[in-house]
Amino acid sequence: MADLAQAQAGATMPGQPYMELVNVWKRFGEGDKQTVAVRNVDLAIQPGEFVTLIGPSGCGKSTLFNMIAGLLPSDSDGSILVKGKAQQDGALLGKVSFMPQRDLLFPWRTVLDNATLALEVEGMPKRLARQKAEALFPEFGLKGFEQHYPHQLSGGMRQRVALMRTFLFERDLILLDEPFGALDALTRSMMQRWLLDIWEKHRRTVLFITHDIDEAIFLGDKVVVMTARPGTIKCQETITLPRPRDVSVVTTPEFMEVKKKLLAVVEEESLKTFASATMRP
Amino acid sequence: MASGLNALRSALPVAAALLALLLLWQFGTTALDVPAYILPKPAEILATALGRIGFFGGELYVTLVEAVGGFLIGSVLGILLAVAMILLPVLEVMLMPLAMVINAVPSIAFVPLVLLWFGLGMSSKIAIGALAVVFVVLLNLLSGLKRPEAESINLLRSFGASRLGILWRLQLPAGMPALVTGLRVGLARSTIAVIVAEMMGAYSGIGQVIYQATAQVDSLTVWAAVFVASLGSLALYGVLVALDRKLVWWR
Amino acid sequence: MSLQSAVRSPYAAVLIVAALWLVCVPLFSIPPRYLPPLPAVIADGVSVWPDLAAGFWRTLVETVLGFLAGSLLGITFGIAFAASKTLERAFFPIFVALQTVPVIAFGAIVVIWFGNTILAKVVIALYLAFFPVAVNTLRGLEQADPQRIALMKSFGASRLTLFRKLLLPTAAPNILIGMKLAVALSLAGAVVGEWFGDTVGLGVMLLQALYFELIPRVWVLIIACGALGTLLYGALALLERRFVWWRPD
Amino acid sequence: MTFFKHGLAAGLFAVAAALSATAPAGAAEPVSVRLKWLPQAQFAGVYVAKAKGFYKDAGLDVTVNPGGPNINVETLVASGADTFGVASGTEGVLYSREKKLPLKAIAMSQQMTPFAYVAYTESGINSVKDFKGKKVATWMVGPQYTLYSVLAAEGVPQADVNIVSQPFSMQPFIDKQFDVATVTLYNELNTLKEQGIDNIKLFMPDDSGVTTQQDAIVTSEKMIAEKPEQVQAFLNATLKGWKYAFEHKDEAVDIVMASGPGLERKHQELMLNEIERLMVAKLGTSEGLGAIDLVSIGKVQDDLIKFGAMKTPVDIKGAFDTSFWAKVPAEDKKM
Repeated sequence: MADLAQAQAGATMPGQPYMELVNVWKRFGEGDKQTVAVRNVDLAIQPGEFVTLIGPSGCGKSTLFNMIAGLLPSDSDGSILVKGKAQQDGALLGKVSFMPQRDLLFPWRTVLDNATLALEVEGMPKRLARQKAEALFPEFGLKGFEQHYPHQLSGGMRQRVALMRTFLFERDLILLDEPFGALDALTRSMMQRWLLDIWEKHRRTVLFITHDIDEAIFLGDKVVVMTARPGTIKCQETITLPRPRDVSVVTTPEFMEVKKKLLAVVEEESLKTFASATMRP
Repeated sequence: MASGLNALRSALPVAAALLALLLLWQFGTTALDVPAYILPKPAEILATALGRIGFFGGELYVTLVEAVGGFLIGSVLGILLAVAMILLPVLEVMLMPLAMVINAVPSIAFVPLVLLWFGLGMSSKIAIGALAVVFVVLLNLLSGLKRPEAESINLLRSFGASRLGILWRLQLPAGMPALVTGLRVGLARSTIAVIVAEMMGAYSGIGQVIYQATAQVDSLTVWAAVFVASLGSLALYGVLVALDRKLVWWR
Repeated sequence: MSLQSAVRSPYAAVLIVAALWLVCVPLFSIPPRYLPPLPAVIADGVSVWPDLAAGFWRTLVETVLGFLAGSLLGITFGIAFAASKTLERAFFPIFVALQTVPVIAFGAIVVIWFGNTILAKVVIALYLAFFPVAVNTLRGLEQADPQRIALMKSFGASRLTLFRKLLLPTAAPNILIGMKLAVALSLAGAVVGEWFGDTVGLGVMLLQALYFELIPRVWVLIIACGALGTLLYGALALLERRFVWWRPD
Repeated sequence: MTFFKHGLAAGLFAVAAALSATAPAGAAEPVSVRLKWLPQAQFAGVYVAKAKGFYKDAGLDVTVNPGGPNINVETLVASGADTFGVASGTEGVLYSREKKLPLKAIAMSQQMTPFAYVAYTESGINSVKDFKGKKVATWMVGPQYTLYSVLAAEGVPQADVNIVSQPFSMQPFIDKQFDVATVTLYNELNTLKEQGIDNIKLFMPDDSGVTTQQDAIVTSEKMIAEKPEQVQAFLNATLKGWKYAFEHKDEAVDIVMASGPGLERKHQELMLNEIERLMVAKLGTSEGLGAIDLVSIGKVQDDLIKFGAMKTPVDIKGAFDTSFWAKVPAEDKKM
């Protein structure tokens, strides 16, 4: 799988970003009622890079994500390029491995069949898809739960099933929308480390949304901060912390320094959102 | 073993309640000397039903064939309509208000027309049975198909799933519980509609038995026929409940 | 916007159907016994207008009374079943069985027991209406989240308060679903009830139309029943929008 | 019985009475009459007697309750839910007595069999004997026994005739799905005429010597025992109503039209004419309206037993009480 990812990544020209957002806008409604959700976003994601994105709640992160996943067309003044090629409306569907905030497991499918969902949609024969998924079960800590139904699993396990579903849908770019948002702190930090292990093994390009600064720094090669609505990119911070990272990295001075800097930015943006929300008539 | 015991335990209250009701009925009618033409005693009804079991069985068979036939046709039509409306939202906008209005008309109001169109044979009963089912199934399934949130649909879209793929993998399974509810309501309705239509005009069937027995002041036969009809539709209902467990296995 | 289209579309649909009816009957020369021409139906409706209006009103009253009584009884049973598992186990299956009994078989008995008044129709409407309400009330009450119940209890809520502030609102959307089913059944009950020896009502007219083979009249009555049912359903939907504005989770 | 009298039913009837209470009727006794079908000219006498105040003059406050499918008049009268009834007819009264319903017939409205058999003129069917090998439709809710009697009287074996169940609609006959169909003279025959079908021939059971009187006026044994004067008053006024109806047909149809919703006047006029024909036939003229023909009733019972519709014969004199009819003043019943 890693070979495959590298082979695909190899198709990009050296130095060329895997995905590039150029002046991306999204407006809803018309005339007086128009609201701008996303404004003038420029962002480049290199192949194999782990990019984390933070911003105050309601800043348009999810709108941005939906556009990258191809679920929502971006406004015509900008463009989304993949390997240098502009993507028309809907062209991105099926090209990005997307994991929404909630696990969205189907209650009528077993864990195994939930994991193979994307493969089935692709048209892979069920037997083959299952074989492929079964191989990943130990790695995702789900061995022995293949035939369980989602309602029999804990929140962390459900999230891992959803992640496995995303991983099995082998695309160059993985979009993760606050995947650990609903988990408790302990489970979450375990999941973070585990995600890094997996990522390091497979080296896929990841764009990860979160509202947790620690998480963003701990996971990312690059942290992108979005502003309050209308969302745009306020700053980008490259994280140079060595990999592989473990829990101890969180207490290093380098980490603290980055965190302090980002915290200030995010705080400022959050205050803006809060103020505008409370001042609304 | 344990499950058998459990089944027994859950069946006990209803058995007790039924027995109590029957005893109250039996002894109440005896004590108050209620004549059979007003309310026969359960023992007499049972004796009448058992005494002509072949006759009642044959008539019930006709009624059940009509009810099940109508139910199946109506269900398939309802399911097809719901699927068509989900795939082609224009259809929903156009047909839904009409479906709501027709659904608001009691299906018995169509009995006169159906009898004129399809005659007195089984086909008119099947038609009225189907009519009684189709809109219940349509309305329930449609709301079930719409149950999945946009997020789940988006997830499948991001996997590159087509409209049909989304329907098959997400909306249909998610709509199953609602469909089953619709089927249950529909089955009860189709049985009753068929019996009513049989009363209004038929060659045979439980409804016709009830009608003829009423005309000939034979109240025991009326009650026995009703008793047999209820047993029959309860049996159908049981089949559907079992089917429910198969269709909605994950609950 | 959505309200506008919601209001507009039913009328549009009715107009389209009317237009199709108007055009298709002469176009395909459909025999009147299958589908009489729309003008004939309208003319027949006009010719019996006073009777039709009186019948509409009477059937409406019967339906509403039976529906209200049935809903009340259904909610009561639903609450009782939710409160006592034994009660549910004992009587729920019997109620299911009762649903399969064709009431129409008992015309004479209904009249003997309940007389020839409006009460007989109300009772039949009630009989048909109460079950869906009971089932849905039960299901709705069962949906109450144990954590929320615990929360209410931690506030020191009494059983009654718990019921009024949490359980009933939680069950409300389900109860309304049951009531929407019940309103159609009440109408059917009222119409059938009128077959047991009444002089006024849509059911009486339907019966007469059937036996005199007045096909245009049958269509007039089907349309009247449809209008009545839609009216009641619409009123209920309005009520729903007023009282259950939140979405169940 | 007692339970219903004193319990639920009594209470509900009180409500019913309160709801349907008419003007304070002085000393008039509240009673009810249950018809075998919906309001129509078939019951013109009853409606006229009420509208013209004949009942009131007789000291009765009568509520007219229509019937319907699955309403059994005999049961309602026997149970006391209704005081009087215009019940099915000879057969219905016999069945009821066999089933021990405590009721009696006190008059018979229709003096000849109201059923007849119709065939198209070009069908080649010229007599009942020609029914052999033909598809003959009749109603299987009682009238089939009349057909059996007619066939027996004409010496046609039942097995030689293809007898099928007839719907309430005449459409299959119009579509020529049946060779012969059954009509009532006062209703289906008129329906055929209204649809412009007159190339038909009629075969009347009475021509084959089969008479079954229909539309029995019944009341409970209890009424006869406890309030015979009310029974007499009701019968007198009802027959007077019929007489008046036949003498003032336009007015009678007006009264009927006002009693039921959505009736067609033309159809009701035709019906009243036919009903008159049936009621004044035979004993209806010689003896008077409502006469009870015990001889024909005896024959019907014999046939019902022969065809297996009844198991044991009932005492005809006990089932059909002629004493009240005998006491009806001649000016009320003689046309």
